[in-house]
Amino acid sequence: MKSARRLFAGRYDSLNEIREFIAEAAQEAGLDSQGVYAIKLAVDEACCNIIDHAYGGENRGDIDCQVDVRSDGLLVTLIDQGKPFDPNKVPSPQIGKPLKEVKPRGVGLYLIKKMVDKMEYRTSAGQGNVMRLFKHKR
Amino acid sequence: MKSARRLFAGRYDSLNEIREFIAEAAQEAGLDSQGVYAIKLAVDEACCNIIDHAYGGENRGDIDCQVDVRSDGLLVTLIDQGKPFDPNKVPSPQIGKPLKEVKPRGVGLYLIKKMVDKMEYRTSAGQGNVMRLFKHKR
Amino acid sequence: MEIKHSQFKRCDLVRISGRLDSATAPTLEERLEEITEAGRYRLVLDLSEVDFISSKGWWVLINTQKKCKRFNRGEVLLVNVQPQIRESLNLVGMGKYFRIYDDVASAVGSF
Amino acid sequence: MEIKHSQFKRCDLVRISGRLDSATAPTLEERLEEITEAGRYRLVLDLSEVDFISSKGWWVLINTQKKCKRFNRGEVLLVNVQPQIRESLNLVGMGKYFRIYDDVASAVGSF
Ligand SMILES: Nc1ncnc2c1ncn2[C@@H]1O[C@H](COP(=O)(O)OP(=O)(O)O)[C@@H](O)[C@H]1O
Ligand SMILES: Nc1ncnc2c1ncn2[C@@H]1O[C@H](COP(=O)(O)OP(=O)(O)O)[C@@H](O)[C@H]1O
Repeated sequence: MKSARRLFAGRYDSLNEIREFIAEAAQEAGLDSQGVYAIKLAVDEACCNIIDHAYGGENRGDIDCQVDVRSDGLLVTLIDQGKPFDPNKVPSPQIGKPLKEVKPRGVGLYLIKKMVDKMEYRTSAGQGNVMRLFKHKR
Repeated sequence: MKSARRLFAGRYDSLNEIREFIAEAAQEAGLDSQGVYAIKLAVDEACCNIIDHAYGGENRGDIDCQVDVRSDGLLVTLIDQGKPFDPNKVPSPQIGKPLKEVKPRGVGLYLIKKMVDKMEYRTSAGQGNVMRLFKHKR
Repeated sequence: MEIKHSQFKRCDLVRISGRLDSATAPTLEERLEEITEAGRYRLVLDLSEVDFISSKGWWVLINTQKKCKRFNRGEVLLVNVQPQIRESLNLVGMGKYFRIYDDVASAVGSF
Repeated sequence: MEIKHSQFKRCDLVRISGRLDSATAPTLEERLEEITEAGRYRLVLDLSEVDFISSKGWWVLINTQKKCKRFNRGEVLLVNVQPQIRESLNLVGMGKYFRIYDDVASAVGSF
């Protein structure tokens, strides 16, 4: 079972490389094209949140990205050294508002949860903030 | 050097078959795609004239079509048993008229002459009307 | 020959495929007459998939163009005329009766 | 990401290709602002060649849609949104903010 780990600079320019890194592992894990897109989108949104919220901007820290190809799917682990948060305290976005009232924020975390089969987040003094995303093979 | 001869019913439905018969020989004669299109168009217009003018309508007689693949191009011979005419007495179409004044006829023979390198027409009591069209290979 | 017709807000799109010769020209003529008789004179004819047009085919297009341009009520625009077809059209001086576009969207967007 | 813009009589066509993420969204935003600031609010966005859109990309489209629909002065129409992208859009309830067409000509023709 293959694992790989790479460190990416915490900036938007890295997102494409990160998605390619993820896509390759996802294919190896046997995900279909919908599955590959889903995990790419989830990881993109998660990394974007790390840059925007954990680090509070571009170029303030790295994103440590690990992929584990399992027999039943792909596990992605993202680690940052920025500000921690509590995903359970983030309110769900209000879906179905009239266009005029839509505010351009607040769907990232919701999308992540919808795109993967399992999302875990924990933070520890030694390790930093760790988000684990698992996408099942179909 | 390949030759082939086929008899087609003098009706519009035959035109597509005739063009295919010509195209095959034209390719064999080494004409490029422009040349193939040109000889197809010339033969189509000539056969259409045979139906419309020599026979005065569809299903009144056959079109005898012969192809001769030569080393320098393709020779097509079309024979009909209808009313003869004198191509030299057909006036050239007036090109460049304003749209309003354009009458929908009179370019067929002109197109034929422009599309091929040589056009000959003769008529004899025994043989019928014979049109020979030659398209040079480039 | 196949003919597909879509009616848009300000024009009609007719996508033609196959060959346009003495055998098929009457069918096209009928379809175009249906459109102009409904009072619609702004037509985009997509010829990308047309691989042969004889003079009988051109006459249908030219008669339609005359009808559409009358009283300045419209125009026939052609899209994607294959080079050999365009050449034969120009040879008999009929190219200048049509504006030719490279893509359907620009032609539709011009009305 | 590549962006091509054509201005038609009654609408503007913007063909986008590549990925629309946090890195490229600002570039698209700028181009669309140029168009709306010129007073043109009827936009057709051809997304056939777009293979990835993250929420940052959607926000650009949604903000543009808001701006265009204001005072009933226009609308953003999308063309050919790839199924996976469409799915993610529907998932967050944003699909309903856009009319999606299958081909550019129909979208342009609807204005
Ligand atoms: N990785 C993270 N680190 C710190 N805070 C985060 C992180 N991800 C999300 N958040 C917090 O959760 C909120 C909701 O995030 P999200 O749903 O992605 O929407 P948005 O990023 O558009 O605000 C953010 O505004 C932020 O406060
Ligand atoms: N094969 C033919 N047999 C008899 N008459 C012909 C033939 N081809 C042409 N003609 C005569 O020459 C005229 C011009 O022909 P053409 O240039 O093809 O235009 P159109 O067929 O549209 O009249 C015809 O109207 C007809 O009188």
